[in-house]
Amino acid sequence: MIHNIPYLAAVALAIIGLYAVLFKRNLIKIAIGISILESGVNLFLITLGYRENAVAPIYTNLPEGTSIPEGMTLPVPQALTLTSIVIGVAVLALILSFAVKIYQHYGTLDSREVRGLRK
Amino acid sequence: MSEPSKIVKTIASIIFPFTMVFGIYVILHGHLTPGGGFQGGAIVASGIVLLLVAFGSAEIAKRVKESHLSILESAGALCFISLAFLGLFKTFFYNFLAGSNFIFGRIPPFGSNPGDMNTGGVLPLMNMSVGLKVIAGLSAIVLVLSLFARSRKQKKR
Amino acid sequence: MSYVLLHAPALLIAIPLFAAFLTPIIDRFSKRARNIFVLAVLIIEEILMIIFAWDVFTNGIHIYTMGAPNPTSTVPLQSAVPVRIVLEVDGMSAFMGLISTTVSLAAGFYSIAFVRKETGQGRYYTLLLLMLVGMLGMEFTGDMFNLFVFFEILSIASAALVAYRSYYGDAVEGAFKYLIISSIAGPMVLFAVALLYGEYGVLNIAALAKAMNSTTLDMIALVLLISAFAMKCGAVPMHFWVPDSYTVAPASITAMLVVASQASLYALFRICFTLYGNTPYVATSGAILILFGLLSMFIGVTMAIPQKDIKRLMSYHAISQTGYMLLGVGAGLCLLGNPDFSTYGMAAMEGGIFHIFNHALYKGLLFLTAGAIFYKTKTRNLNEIRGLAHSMKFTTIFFLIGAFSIAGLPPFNGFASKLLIYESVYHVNPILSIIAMLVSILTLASFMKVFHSAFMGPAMKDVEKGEVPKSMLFGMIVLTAGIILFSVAPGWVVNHIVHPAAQSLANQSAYIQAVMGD
Amino acid sequence: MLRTPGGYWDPVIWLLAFVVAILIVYIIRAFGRSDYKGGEQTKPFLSGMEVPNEDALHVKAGNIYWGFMRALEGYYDVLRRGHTGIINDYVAWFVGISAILFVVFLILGVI
Repeated sequence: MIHNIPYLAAVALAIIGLYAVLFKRNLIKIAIGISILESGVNLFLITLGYRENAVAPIYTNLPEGTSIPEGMTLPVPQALTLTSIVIGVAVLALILSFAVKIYQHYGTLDSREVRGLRK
Repeated sequence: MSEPSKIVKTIASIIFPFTMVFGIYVILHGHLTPGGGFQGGAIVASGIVLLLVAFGSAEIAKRVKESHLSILESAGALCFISLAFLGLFKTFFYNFLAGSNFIFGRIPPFGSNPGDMNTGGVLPLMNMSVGLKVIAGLSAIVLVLSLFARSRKQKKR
Repeated sequence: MSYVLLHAPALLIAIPLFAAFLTPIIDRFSKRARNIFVLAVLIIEEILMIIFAWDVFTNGIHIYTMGAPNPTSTVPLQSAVPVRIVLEVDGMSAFMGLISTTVSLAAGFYSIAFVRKETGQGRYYTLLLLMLVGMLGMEFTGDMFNLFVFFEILSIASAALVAYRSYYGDAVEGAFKYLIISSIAGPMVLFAVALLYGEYGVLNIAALAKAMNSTTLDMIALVLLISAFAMKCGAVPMHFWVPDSYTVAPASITAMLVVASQASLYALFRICFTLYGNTPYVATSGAILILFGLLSMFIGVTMAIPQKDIKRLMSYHAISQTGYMLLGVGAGLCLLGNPDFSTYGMAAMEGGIFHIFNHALYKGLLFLTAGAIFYKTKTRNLNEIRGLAHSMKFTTIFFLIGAFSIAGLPPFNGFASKLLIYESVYHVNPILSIIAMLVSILTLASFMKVFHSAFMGPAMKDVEKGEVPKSMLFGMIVLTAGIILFSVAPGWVVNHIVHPAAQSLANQSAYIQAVMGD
Repeated sequence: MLRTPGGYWDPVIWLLAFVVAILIVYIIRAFGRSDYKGGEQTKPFLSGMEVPNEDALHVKAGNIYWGFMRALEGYYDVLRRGHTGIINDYVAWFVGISAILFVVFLILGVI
């Protein structure tokens, strides 16, 4: 049971993020929701690569007596997570700059009023 | 918004060099320890954000131009892709420096070791170029966003 | 030559990536040099892609392993599975690559005059090239995670370009909606990739397809992948972002966005056919694609009829035409493994895939003509424009060719692909082909509305006379030439380009064998 | 020539047929009186009322297919209500469709 907690946390984070995107009307809060959703997926990826009592998969100053590679965590999910974080940073920066521009043009951040394109 | 107090400015000036050194350490040792181009670049950029908070975006924008940062960013990306192109005599992204006894060319020992800077082939070089790109890119993002907010405030007045 | 062909998959992605970051540096010295540089890169891409695609169509799948001592050594010595980053180009990938490079070439030429008066053109061309990188990457990759990475590169570059004219409030709004939608779809794709990785420990599509054993987790991953990519290709009822972002983007970018959506469509097909090709979910996913296709066709076209904004009208047609592709290929997916597949299933897939290329050509052309109208009149509202045929003769001709082609009037290429779809889908269910024909008629009706209100009638008084600049005309000529070529020789095109693509999509074992060896 | 499951399609033959049809039309036209130059009969006729100028005759885009839209008013009302333009709704549709697909696959997987 205790091993499943990270997975539950990942799903909980994803659901919180989706909740924010679905029900919060403020564009900044939507951006926060997307960020939380991404964190949930990142946590899920990291958890996939975890082994109990394992060390980081780096040879520099590896503790003596570590069995290679069984005593190490999987490096691939960590690389994937890092890539996903980088993409997340870019997306978040772009969303926030759009939000600033929208506020300049519309004078509001309410998603119900930002719909000049309807019809 | 009132001007940050003298304490903030002094502490920021003291911490800034340490942030720089730590960030550059993380970039340079990316192939040996946890970290690498993106992480180190983010640390350096956070140092620049610290200055931005302490001294205000107008002060920073006078010294660092956004256009210069974007040139730096392109240069970092170009270095990265050029390194990938240099491996093209075998395959794209081929690590042509590893094991060549040239710069970063030593073969690392298998298993636990104290760490040797002179290994990794093109990886440290790629880390550096990614670090350059991330420093420039993240700083430019923060700078532009803060200038955005400032220009709005002026319009309101 | 063989050296270039060997490295072509990597070069096709790397050259525009390199050029994208070189563009802002050249831009500092000379605007003219930058334009010539970007066009040169796009032309090189087009030529390289044609040569490479021809090789793929005749000689089969190309494999490229990044960073390996040898491009074809996919599986390392000590390992049983591919651990390196593998590019895998089969007929379908090459076909999609051909579409992407052709439309980017047209959009590149068109942009020269179209954005001449804007600021920040260096960034515009950087992002244009990055869009090409994202599309080609999505189409060439043989790796689930890189599919996600290129998907996100494509989304970010497109969103930034949609907001290019950010002095219009609605441009930023459209870009914001596009970006939120893609950044919801992105983590969902990543979640599915993580589920597959957690289960099988590999990311390579071929290795995953070989190991696939249809557990509940695989089913969840399939659901997430289908819904995310269906949303990004604009299938009804997840199409709401399409009109919003297509309308406000600069016209050249809208033409690119059509192809970007088709890259997601390609990912959808690749996942259904190759990744989940031998699971029991095939027939169900085929039925779902057909359902998406029907909804998209009908709701897309009926929403297009009352529109007053010319580009919004055309973007609803983009949704509607995507429905044809989903219908044709979905019918093929339904029949996969059936004895009927070799006759009707294959024809349905050929129709759907042929329609992808046709759609990119004529919809790209129509969006470019809409941009030409906007360039002259500074409005997209159909109520305010009329009589443009008096001064813009070439644009009128291009518009008519595009409109006849999208409506499926003989002898244009739209008719050839629609004919294949009508005939073959009729054997799945006659209702499907009746609806497809009805949608075609409604398409013609709504384009006659555009033609009547924009080009017919007395000339506008406050619009300067004359045709749009030459570079814009040349961009349209590139696409028109493609339409005419495909119209005159549909049989040759289907036999030599479309058939290998459909064949490679249906042939899952060849895709796996190319990477895994045995 | 494109072979389809039920037949074939060749644009060249179609174009030839088109040219032949145009030739026939031209021949029939040639039977007409060549000295006819138009007059009262070629003018627009509006139930005897005065014909307005060209600008007013042009039908605007908003008025084309007015009857079609009027006839399908209920259908268009439903569609218009769906297109709210709120970003939250766009995401809600995505989540809803994912849930429906999940249920569909679950049911078909059990059977």
